[in-house]
Amino acid sequence: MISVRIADAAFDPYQALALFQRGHTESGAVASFIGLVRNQNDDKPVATLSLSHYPAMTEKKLLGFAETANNRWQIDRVLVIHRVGDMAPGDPIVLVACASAHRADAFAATEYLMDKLKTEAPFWKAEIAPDGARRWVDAREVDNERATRWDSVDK
Amino acid sequence: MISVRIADAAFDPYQALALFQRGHTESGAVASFIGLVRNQNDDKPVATLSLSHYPAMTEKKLLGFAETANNRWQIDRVLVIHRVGDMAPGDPIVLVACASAHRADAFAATEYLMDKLKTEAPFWKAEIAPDGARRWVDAREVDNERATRWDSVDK
Amino acid sequence: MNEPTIKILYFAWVQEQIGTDEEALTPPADIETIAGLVDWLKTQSDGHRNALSDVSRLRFAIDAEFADPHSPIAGAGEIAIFPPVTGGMR
Amino acid sequence: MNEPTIKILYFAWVQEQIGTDEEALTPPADIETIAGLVDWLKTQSDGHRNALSDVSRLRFAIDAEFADPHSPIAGAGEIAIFPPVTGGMR
Repeated sequence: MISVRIADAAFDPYQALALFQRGHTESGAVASFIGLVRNQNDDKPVATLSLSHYPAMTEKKLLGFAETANNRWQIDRVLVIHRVGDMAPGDPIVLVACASAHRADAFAATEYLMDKLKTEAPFWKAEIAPDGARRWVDAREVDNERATRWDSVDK
Repeated sequence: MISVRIADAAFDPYQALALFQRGHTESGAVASFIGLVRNQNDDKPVATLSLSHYPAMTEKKLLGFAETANNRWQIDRVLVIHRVGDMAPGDPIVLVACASAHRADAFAATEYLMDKLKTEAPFWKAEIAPDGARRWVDAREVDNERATRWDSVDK
Repeated sequence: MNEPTIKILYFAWVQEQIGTDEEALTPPADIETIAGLVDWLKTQSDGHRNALSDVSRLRFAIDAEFADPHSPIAGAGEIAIFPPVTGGMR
Repeated sequence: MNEPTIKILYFAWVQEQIGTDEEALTPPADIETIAGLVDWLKTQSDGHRNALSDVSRLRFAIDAEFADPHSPIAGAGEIAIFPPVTGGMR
């Protein structure tokens, strides 16, 4: 089962994780990643994180990543929730969870999805400082390098 | 901050995860693993999982693993909760969570801790079938092999 | 001859600098690739020229699939131009 | 000469087969290692002999640190004998 959601308002990742696993006693291993807005980035304070996206493309890409993960690893269920819009420090940005009978598969699929969300999903972050200054976040080369380790998976 | 707990009664891993992160806006990346009792193992149905341990050694080992993880990777906080006693299918057995400014460190430390819990913490599982038959779970060679990838970390 | 109209989408700072999130344009028939389209778009306004001046800082999608400067645009209904993506988490 | 009393702990099926979780014993002074201790323990009862018959299936700890059959037991206050551990998750 694959579940992908773009959230345009705050979501509770802990509750989402509880619901994700409720009633599923066949897969005992649940790896997950929760990303939250940090109060600073590169030593600059952040008051608001504003996330825009390309709606027609986002959901399609996220579904594609989840399907690839589902085919590559032994996983029973995948959940991806990604926020868009304006967020404050501490607000959840992203939740990825993979349930499997085997922890190694659950971990690998979760890491794969996080790398893909970072490098191949059409999201853009702008940080707004406490003084109102707005700054578009730059992509980092290290993320692209990290994502290349999945090249054989994506083929 | 390192927090390690042996739970002799049911715990809520989702709530524990929410509390773990509450108020911490400096570390935006939280990797976690939740293990739950499966309703079968090796195609045999499981009614109860009974987990015993060596109390004087368990907490000491868990703290040691968490400290090693904390030294090896850039992580801000580590949480380990491991159940002992009798559990039903679906009940949480273990929660490991690592918070970091960087997702790669959070993932690596969480996987390290899960491998160590599996191979070097004095826990023993017995499965009780619906007909009452009791069976001690055997250790698996694959887990020991998997754990050897951390040998350089443990040195 | 009727050249087709293409919907062009802009995101993030490309959108801010051009001043619109979307426009419907009819590029000349001799434009065959994304790179050609970008060169033509730069003639549309100062905002376009500024936003699109450095193609190495831009990424593209044709009908919601990633494309590159050499990708042919024939048959495209929707072309998006944007900076490298920055979702997920560090 | 007073040989020291050692607390011996058993876990999991070792505990079940021996029929106790803990006993305080005074091994002879010429026993120097875990392996020697196990051989001596096997003479204590049928349960001990059965549980401890295959040393390759056993693991050990001295004062709550993992040990192996060759580890010296001099000075040990507490020795634990148990099967390979099976915590965590598959």
